[in-house]
Amino acid sequence: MLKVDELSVQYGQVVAVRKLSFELGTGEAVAILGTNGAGKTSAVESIVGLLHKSGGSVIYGGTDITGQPASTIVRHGIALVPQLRELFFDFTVDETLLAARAACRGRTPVESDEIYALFPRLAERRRSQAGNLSGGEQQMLAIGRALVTRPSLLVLDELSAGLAQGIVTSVIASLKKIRVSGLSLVVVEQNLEIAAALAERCIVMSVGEAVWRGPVHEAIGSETIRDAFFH
Amino acid sequence: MVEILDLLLGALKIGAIYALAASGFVVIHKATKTVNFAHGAFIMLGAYGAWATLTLLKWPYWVAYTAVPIVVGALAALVEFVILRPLRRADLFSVLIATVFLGVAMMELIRIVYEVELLSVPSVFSGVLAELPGEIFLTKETAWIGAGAIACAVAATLVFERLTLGRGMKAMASNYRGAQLCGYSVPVTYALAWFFGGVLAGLAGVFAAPPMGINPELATALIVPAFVAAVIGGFDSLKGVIVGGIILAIIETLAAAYISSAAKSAASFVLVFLFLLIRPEGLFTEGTRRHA
Amino acid sequence: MPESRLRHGRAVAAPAAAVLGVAIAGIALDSYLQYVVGLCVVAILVGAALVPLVGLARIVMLATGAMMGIGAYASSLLITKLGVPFLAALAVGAIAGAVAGFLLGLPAIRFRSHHLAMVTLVFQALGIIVIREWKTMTGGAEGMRVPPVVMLGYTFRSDESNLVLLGIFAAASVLVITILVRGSFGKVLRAITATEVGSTAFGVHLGAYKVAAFTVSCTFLAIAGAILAPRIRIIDPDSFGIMQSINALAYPIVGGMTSVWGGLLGGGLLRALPEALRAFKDYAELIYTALAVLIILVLPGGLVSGIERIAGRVGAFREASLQEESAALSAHDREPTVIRHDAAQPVAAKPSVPALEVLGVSRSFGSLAAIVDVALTVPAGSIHGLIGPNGAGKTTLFNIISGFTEPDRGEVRLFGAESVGIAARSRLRMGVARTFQHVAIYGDLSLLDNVMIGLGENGVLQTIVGSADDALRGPRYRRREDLAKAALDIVGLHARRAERAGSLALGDQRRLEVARAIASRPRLLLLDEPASGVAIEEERRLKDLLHRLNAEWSLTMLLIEHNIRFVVDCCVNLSVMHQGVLVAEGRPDEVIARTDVQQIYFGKV
Amino acid sequence: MLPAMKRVLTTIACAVSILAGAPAAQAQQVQGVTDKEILIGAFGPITGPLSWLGQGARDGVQLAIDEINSNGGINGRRLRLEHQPAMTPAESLAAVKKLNEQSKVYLIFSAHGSTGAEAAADYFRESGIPVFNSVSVTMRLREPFARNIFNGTPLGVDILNAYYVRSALDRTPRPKRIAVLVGTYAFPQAEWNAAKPLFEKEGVEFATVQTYDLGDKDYTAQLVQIARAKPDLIVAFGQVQEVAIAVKQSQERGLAKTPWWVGPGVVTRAFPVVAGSAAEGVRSVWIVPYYHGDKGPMEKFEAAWVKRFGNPPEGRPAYTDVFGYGDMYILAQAIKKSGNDLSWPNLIRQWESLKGAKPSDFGPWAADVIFPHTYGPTRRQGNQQVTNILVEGGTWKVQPDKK
Repeated sequence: MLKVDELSVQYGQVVAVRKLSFELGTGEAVAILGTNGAGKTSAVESIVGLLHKSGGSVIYGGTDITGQPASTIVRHGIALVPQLRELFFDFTVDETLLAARAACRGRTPVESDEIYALFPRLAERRRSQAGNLSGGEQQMLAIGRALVTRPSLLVLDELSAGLAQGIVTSVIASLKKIRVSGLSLVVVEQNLEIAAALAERCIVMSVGEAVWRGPVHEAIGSETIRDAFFH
Repeated sequence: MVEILDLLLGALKIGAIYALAASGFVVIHKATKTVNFAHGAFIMLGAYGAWATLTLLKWPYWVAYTAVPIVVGALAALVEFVILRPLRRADLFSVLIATVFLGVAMMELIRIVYEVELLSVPSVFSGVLAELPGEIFLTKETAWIGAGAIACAVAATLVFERLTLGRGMKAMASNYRGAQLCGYSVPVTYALAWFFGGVLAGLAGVFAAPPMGINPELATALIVPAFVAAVIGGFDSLKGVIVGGIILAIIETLAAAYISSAAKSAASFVLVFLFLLIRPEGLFTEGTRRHA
Repeated sequence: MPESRLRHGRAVAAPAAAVLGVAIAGIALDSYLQYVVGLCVVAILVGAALVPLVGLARIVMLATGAMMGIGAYASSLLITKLGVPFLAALAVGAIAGAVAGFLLGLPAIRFRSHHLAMVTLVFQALGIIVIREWKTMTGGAEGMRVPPVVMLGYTFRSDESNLVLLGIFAAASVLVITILVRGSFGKVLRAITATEVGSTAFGVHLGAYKVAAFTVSCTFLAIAGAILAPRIRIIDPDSFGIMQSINALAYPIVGGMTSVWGGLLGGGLLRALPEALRAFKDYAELIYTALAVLIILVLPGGLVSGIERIAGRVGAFREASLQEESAALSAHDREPTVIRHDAAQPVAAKPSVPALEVLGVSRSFGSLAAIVDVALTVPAGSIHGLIGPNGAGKTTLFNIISGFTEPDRGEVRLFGAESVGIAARSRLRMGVARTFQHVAIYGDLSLLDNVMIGLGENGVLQTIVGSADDALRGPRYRRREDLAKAALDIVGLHARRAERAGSLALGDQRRLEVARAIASRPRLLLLDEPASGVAIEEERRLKDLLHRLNAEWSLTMLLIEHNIRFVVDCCVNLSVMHQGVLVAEGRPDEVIARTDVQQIYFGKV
Repeated sequence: MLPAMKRVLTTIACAVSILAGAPAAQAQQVQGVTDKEILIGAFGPITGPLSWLGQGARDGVQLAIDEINSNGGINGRRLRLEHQPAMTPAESLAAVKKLNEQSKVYLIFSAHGSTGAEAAADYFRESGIPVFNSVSVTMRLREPFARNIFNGTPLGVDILNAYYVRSALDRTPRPKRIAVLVGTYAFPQAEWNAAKPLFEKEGVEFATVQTYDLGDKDYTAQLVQIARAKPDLIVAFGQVQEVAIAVKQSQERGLAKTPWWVGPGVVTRAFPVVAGSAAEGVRSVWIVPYYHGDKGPMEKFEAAWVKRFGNPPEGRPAYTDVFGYGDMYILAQAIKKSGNDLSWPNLIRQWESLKGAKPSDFGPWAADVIFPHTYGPTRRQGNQQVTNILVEGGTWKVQPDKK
């Protein structure tokens, strides 16, 4: 359902992503691995339209969404949980979830209560401003905000960054719950454990290029990965 | 005492207009981070619109109050879409100067069409609503403008803060990447914000026309107070700006009454400076920004 | 090299010469045009005067009118009421402007963007009110008459004489402005606009420079007012009102903000335009404003950029680089020369005293504890690495050491001296220099200028005084130039020294940052992800560079990296951070072999 | 850098020469005069806040010139008007220089108010070109005496203010305590500074003096202060833009019963419209014999105006149209009397010889909308008459001046 073909992203002279191609079927989950500066974030942000693509094409559900702005792409059912969360700090949790409904043209949005059922911690803080939430709660809100749009593909960028192990595991648990509804995932990670928990296949990136593809569990043993990580 | 009350009544009428003028100014700044120096000109257009509908076309007042703001709003959206959007890629300075010159251009355009020193339209309601002790007259005009303009400003606040229509602008103001991820398109939201701000400007113009008279200088007469009110209330706070507008009018009036008209403008500017020093974020702060 | 000195001499003199030229050319015209050209010359001066403040310091100045008013009224009153000779009165007017500018500048330390603009607007309004209300002195709103200029017994009545007078004073002022803009003062202002942290790290006091920019610009605005007054014969508050200020703000924006030429062009043309549009009668004003908007629309960089585009030229200093271009191409890829010993005298750091001691430092932001009770010691002469996944707290620790963040608790000793509480801009003097994770170079400046700012010596008075020397390639400049060249030589960018830093590839930019950091011969070098995002071969060059610096200067380094292999190859010692705490320390290969470290990356496997 | 510099130099030079046009330096006996035509220069504000003032004067003059030309011109010569826009003092000086030195006009018709005209005053004196001031009341065009500067319908503040005081106090019972409302900008300040001593000489007591700024929209504070002072009369100096609103607001501030006297700057159509019922009975002075819409000459003039310029925009023709029209005919007579010796000295001599000149003296078609003008060797003030005027039934009505 998602077909990324020779995607390239460039800032000035710096090539962040070079000719990245991969496909993803309905209900599948793929992890994009690599250290900082490997180009993972640039890749996914250009896929969802936040970054300008300097080359390649992205087809989703049969429609070519290359070059469309993020606001349009999210309506096609691709939702991003960005690395820096990009929350509205002056919005309450409730407001934030309501705000995301704008992305559901034609689809019925997921009700806030369902999100709260998924993340009970958010329910407790529903009246407080996003800016005052803890790191973990902010991450849950970011995921919740993405889920409201009833996406068919959810992109998670650095889910684990700066979060305590406990929170990460609970978040992963909730994510696994919703996977069953046939939701596809793209998981951008440094941490193989988390990648393994959420995805079957993985793409390892290094300096903007895909250097290894295969099942995550194989990746964990592999030398290539060590190199990719330890360069 | 009686005198103070009388002064406050007068200040209320003007303050309400300031508040409405400033709220449009703030909406535009909040959502698009543009300081719109042409806002006064939009208000002026609203006032001339009122004159055109009431005196030229002889249409009833409610038309002026509904049609004119929409037209001005559309114009504002057009300006954003055609002129400012391309400029934004350049830099903040160009946009700022562009709005300044746009304002002057609109004033000149009007001046070419109407060569009279001053136009006027009758008040919606004339006569005295109530005579208070000590020969103080609460005219219907004062009541209508005081109540009406503030009501509109408050309504605007609610639209912006509560309704879906406003939520996009508010989200865009808060985090434009996040807003896009929620399906809000940047150009559309910006144009919408300018439309909304323009509608408020038009309304302010229609309200201001009867008591203030109509001439191009109305633009300059209202942009400065709008700016000052915005500083007092907090550049991004709609509630704040309403209070700010009224406070400003009160201070001006008292200063003019008990010192001199020179003190009137001086007082308002000193007020600005004090606020910048003591409370640069304005009366109300919106959103505690923290980066985790 | 005298040839280049001559060239720079010309470049500095050109704008002033142009102004004088316009004035002289004006003499050939009839009296009306002489008068108009006179007004244009003043506008030209105003435009140029605003370049440091609006163009370089990026401040929305709305008090231009009031500042000119201060100059005009101060000088005119001295002449009419006290019979002070013109030159003296002019000087006092200028000083009045400088003082007013200084005072108006003080808030700039605290306020930014439209708040600062508002402050200038307040100043403008109050200034006019004072002039208007102080009737006994200023004649209030009815204005005051100004006698023609008298100098050395000669009265400047005719339009020719006035034009020459205006031309001379304007040219002289423009000359000074050009020197400041092209000299070290202007360069630092550009540096600040490019990156505030990147400037602070090299001893730039941001506030001081903003105040200085106000003072400089307002001095010349006052001069403009003072020479304008006797020309228009009657000065009234309206002539210095807010509209005047707004129009003036448009001068540098329409002309082109960052070069004196922009100010000149914008001022001259915008002032001439209304006269040229007289034919349009009632529509003149409308057309004028419309044209202004149009220019802003089609020429974002202002007229200057437009002209440059047409002429296929690219900015003043890059012209200078053309000569070196050929050399650059050949020399570009050659390996950097070995560090000459005369270039570097190894710093004798007492080996007993560690270069860096971090003792029990903690820091949290809101509810998030960024680093918790971190202790770390880097012996002099060592290269110490610090790794850890995102959000581990590396950058926080780094900022605490370099003085950009205050710790909540704990001590940081640099070469034995307690450093907590010492401003970041003073760290360079303690022998500590840094690079930045997101390259913080001064994109608009040449590589050479980048490194020269890296030398420190960026006190605001220093640079103002040094500007002439700098703009004219004087001895001080050449001394600093040699040091900077040496540093560029070390990183292998010497041949490209004249190019625009912003035009470099990322890898080169990172090496430029190193050059800038080592130019002042620091004892401790803090490197924040120097290898992130750079290609493999760049990475190798960088690694060799660090090793050589360490070996030959015994330069101590603290190195944050994600690129683990790079760190492992570089470092003597390696620490690992995770969720704000130091979890491991030791010899690099041993450290990364540890399972607990690997788990941080791979999770439990 | 040098080539760049040259380019900039030439650019600026071009700009300058463009706005120069080609300086027409063809010498002749008298500048601006050919056998066919006489070139008349005029300057005044036609954009900006004072545009209504300058446009009026310009169109009034144009109307008169058209009438004169369509009736054969003056001694066979047609008149041509060149008007230069000018707002600020700087622009005014530029405008008159352009007229005299570039366009080489025969004389200058000054259609600008206080500071504008003042800025040009010195230049008028130095250059010696004949000047006819048809708008400004400033003394700087009147003192010191200059042979070449004539003043038409508007009187100098010196004479005018004597009338002000008389007109203001001319009611029974005679006001003793007056409140003053005066603008802080140039023109009302000039009026007030001149009137103040005269009021004091009349033994009037100032109950309170309130000021306002140009373009103020709210007068609550001033009016409350005035109400507190309980004056017998309120005297207001300024423009209709401000005073009209002040008068309107005075009612709600409990000043409904206190009479107003306003400076002539307020006497425009807009005043009764804006101030509404509050305008009734407000008095002022007026320096032409009729008001807009009056029967007789004014009707004739306004018909001609509409015929020439089409349906007038709100508020036109304004009083400056009337001044310009009437004064242009006075000027025409001076030129006519000069016959074929149009040298400046002769023109000035002939001009001085005008006695009781009315527009209709030039041609029966002209409308006598102004008072007769009389000049003399030492007299440069053509009009000497003033009348009272007051608002009645929603419009201004001229009152015969009862001396």
